[in-house]
Amino acid sequence: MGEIVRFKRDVWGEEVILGVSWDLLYVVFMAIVILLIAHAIVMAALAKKNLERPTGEGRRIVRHESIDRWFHWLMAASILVLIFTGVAPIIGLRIAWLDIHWISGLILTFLVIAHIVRASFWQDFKSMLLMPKDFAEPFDSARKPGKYYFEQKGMHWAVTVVVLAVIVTGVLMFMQIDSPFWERTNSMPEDQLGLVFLLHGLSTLALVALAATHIYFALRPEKIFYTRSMISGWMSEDELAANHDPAKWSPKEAD
Amino acid sequence: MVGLGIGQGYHNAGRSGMDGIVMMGPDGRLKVHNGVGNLGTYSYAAVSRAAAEVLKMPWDRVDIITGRTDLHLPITSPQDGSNSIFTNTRTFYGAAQDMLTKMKEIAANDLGGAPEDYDISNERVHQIADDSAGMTFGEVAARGLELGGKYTGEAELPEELAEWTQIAADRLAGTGFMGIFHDPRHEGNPPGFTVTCCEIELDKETGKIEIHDMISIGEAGTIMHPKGMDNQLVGGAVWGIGLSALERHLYDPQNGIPASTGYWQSKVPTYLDCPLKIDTGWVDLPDPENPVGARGIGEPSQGSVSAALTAAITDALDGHIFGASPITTDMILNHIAGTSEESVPLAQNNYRG
Amino acid sequence: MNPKLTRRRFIKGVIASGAAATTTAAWYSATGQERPSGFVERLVRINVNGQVRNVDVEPQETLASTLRYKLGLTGTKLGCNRGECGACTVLVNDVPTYACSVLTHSFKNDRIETVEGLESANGDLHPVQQAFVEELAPQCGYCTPGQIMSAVGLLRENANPTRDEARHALAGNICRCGSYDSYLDGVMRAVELIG
Amino acid sequence: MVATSHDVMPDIELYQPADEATALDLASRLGNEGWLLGGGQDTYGWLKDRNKNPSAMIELTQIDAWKGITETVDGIEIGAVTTLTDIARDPLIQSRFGLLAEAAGIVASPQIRNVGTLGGNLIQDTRCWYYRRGLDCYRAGGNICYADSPEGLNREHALFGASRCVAVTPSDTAPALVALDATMVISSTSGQREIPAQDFFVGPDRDILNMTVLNEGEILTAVRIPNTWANAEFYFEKVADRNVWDFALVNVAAAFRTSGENIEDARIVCGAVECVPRRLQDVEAAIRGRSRSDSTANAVADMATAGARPLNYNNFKVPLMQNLVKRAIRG
Repeated sequence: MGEIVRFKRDVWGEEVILGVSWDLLYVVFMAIVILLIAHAIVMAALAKKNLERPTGEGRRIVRHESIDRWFHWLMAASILVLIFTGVAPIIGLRIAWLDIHWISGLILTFLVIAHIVRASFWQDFKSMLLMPKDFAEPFDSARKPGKYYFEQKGMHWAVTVVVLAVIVTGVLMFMQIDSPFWERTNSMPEDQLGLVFLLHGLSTLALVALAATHIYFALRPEKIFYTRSMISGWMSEDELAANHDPAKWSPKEAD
Repeated sequence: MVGLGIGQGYHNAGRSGMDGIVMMGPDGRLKVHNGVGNLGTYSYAAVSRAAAEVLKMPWDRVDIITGRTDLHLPITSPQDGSNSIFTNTRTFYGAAQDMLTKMKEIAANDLGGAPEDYDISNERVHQIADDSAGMTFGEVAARGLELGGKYTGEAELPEELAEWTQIAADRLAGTGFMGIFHDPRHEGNPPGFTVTCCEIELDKETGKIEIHDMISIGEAGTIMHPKGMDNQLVGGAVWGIGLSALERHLYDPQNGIPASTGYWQSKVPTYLDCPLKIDTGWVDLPDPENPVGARGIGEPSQGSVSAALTAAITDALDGHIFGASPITTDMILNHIAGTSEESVPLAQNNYRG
Repeated sequence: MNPKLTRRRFIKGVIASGAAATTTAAWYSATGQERPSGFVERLVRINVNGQVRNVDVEPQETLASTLRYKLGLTGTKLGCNRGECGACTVLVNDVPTYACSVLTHSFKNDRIETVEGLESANGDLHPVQQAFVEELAPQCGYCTPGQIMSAVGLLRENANPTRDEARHALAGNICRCGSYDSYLDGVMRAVELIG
Repeated sequence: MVATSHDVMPDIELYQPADEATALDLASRLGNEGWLLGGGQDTYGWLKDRNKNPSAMIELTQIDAWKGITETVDGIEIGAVTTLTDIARDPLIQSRFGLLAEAAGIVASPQIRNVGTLGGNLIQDTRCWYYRRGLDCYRAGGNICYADSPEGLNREHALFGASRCVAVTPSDTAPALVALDATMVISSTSGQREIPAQDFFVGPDRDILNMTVLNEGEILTAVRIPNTWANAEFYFEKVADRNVWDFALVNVAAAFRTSGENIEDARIVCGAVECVPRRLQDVEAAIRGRSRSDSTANAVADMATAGARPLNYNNFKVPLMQNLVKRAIRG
């Protein structure tokens, strides 16, 4: 494994940060793949035969409103596009990626801001809050969560932090290139710019890991009904009863 | 578009206060101890010529002692500022005059009469009345060596000799018949002038200029070395072309780093940027301040060519004056297109940027 | 003062003895090692001015370096060392070439000529050299060897060039003294001298 | 890094493969550590300045198979290590593809043309002076462009296709080959591929580190020119500061097929206005069926530079490019 941070010389020959070493991209990618495969093997080994899964039949209740699903998938799409267009030149794919990248970045920024505003004032913000008592949840099989269980909340907040970091650094980087809105000014000193690149790179690495993990869990057989609920909006009462505590979350019935 | 331009160049072209030494041995050859460097202008030879003229010596009987300080050279002016010819012909003329005076003294002493009764010709000192009564230069030099004293530099050196010349004279003392001279400071400022006329063709579509015709005439007193004079005028012309049309000297205003490094950015004119032939000429009018009438001509040519070329570009563009040089393709095209691009940062030879 | 012990001769002597020492040392280090195919051997024979010379040439060495510092042929000048001035021009198989911007190893089978090789055996200058002297073409003289080599290259290819053809052939040589006119006069005079 | 000028070459290995297989093997084995050497006229400056630091050079000029000009069934093939002088003076190229002869004959200086190769001229790196200085800009793998900023000296830079980097193609032969619809033959240990000249060059939007599609281990071995444009009416002009050495401020290479008075078909390509040779397809389409005259030229002048985004100091390239295109059309 090489270095983590790459350095360069600025105009005056001073060493400044250039950005993250993209060797780490392969490291992170391999590490997450190994972890997830390991998880899959362990889960398969632990799995009890003929385990009754909650059925998707019966009455349906609403888990995600349509607008929330749109938000989710648009954000997912823009993040995947951002990851792909950002990573493509690093792994040697010759595509004109930059315009797609910053346009996706602007879309993501807009969506995230809208989501924050909506979640803060119109949605049940508390349902996503990670409380100290939630930390006991994974160790106590008797405790059932409200709308989101501990890992989901954890994932959400990890993604929140990383996406916000990516957005803030991305916007700063965007200001350094020519765009339809302004001409670039080279106004940021090179050492600060390098730091921005470094943070953007590090959060990209984290985002790659989180996205892979998120997709993996979304596809796990015992969790796939959550994915279905993110597509069609509903989950069954059976599924609700098996995984959630109705006292903490009482969704309305689906139409 | 054809453009015509006339430019004038001036530079003060001469100093004083330097020293000259000439030596002669029994072989009768004149040795000019000469500290003038050779930048390719051949002025070390041209200024030595003044001594030869005074003594009416054929040029192939003259040795120029030059190139190394351990050859005991007198102080001479640095070879800059168009001054070599004026400054150093004065010193070598003076040194040769000193030698001539001493020759006549020796002849008068040995052959009778007064020094004024003697003249020189064909490397002999002889009586004006009877030119068979005389001595060859070699004999005079040999006699001078016998006599010693002021004739060989062992006594009666001129006052105010520079320390450097003193050392050279000390080392040379007694080794030959010596003529030595200190040039007093003179008043005034001898000028070197050139005038250049040129005709260019300016391509309004590409902003390129082509010099069809260029003639530079110099006024530098008596011309000592016609080929050297020609080289000065032509060489200056190439510099002038660079100054007016090509050589931008830039710093990157963003970072302060020099931006004209390497010949690919510091654009010295090439064969194909200069006219096929640059014509030259000179007035050849003796200068009263100088014993052989000569003045320097190094710098003026750059100025006149640069001015003439700039004027020709202005003429081709119906009188537009850029106020900055060099006037490069981009400036010409922007002017024609009416683009208001700030040209100053890219043309910093004007000392404004 | 011994006229034979001039400064130039002294420098050349130093260069020659240094070259001899490094050559001997390198003979042992450069031989007997296994190298992938296509790898160059350091000890080469090159044909310079009609003489075949054994030289120890580093793989990355430019022809100008070899000529000047290994063979003592300092007539080939280094100006910019970037192929932007022409002072280092030599002839390779009669073709003018920037010696600063080619590798010696590229020319193991070629005929290299420098300004030192132009003089005839009896000491007569080459017509181009003679013409340049007569026209007093050089000023400071630094670019002159390159100008001469370009002119010689031209005259071997075209014995009767026009002034304009000469100008184009010499175009790859800069003269900061601005002696272009005199050099062209020199080339035209050389044409006459060769007759 | 601020360039430190050195007079001597760095310590670096040299390979002189004598045949194609060895060369391709070396290129693939050395990858980015190996520097492919044609005439080397754009190489040694980089190396002496320590601004590019490969560990070995692979000299391709000893390989006879990649040298020379041969007539093929439907055109000619030029080996990539043929010198520019050979191309400029070749009777076949002069008579049939005078455009290329003219372009090759105006590159740099006579001595550089005597040694420099066609392949080298095509894949030489850009002349952006910040980049050449060895600064770690985008093109050198950094995260900043010094040329495109309010105070950057960008007189020689791009009008079109800028994407972070604003460098332009420095080649004179590249526009000519695009105009002649040439094909680039690229070899590697895994075989040979052919790429149209037009697609051979890539802009910074697709690859900011390289100017061509050549991958690690690949060698441009030949250029094939089909007879499509043989003996057409050609126009080439290069405008540079000096008439020797300097790189084009703008150059134009054009080929016209006329019948009677009218243009049947045309290809017009400009260099030094974009990172790749810029083909003016709109102009080509617009002049079809019209005469090679002032009026045609004037009618399409604006079209030639449509979409240009001049930087601070290269506004002059807009009229210059228009004028050169007009001249090409006027003939």
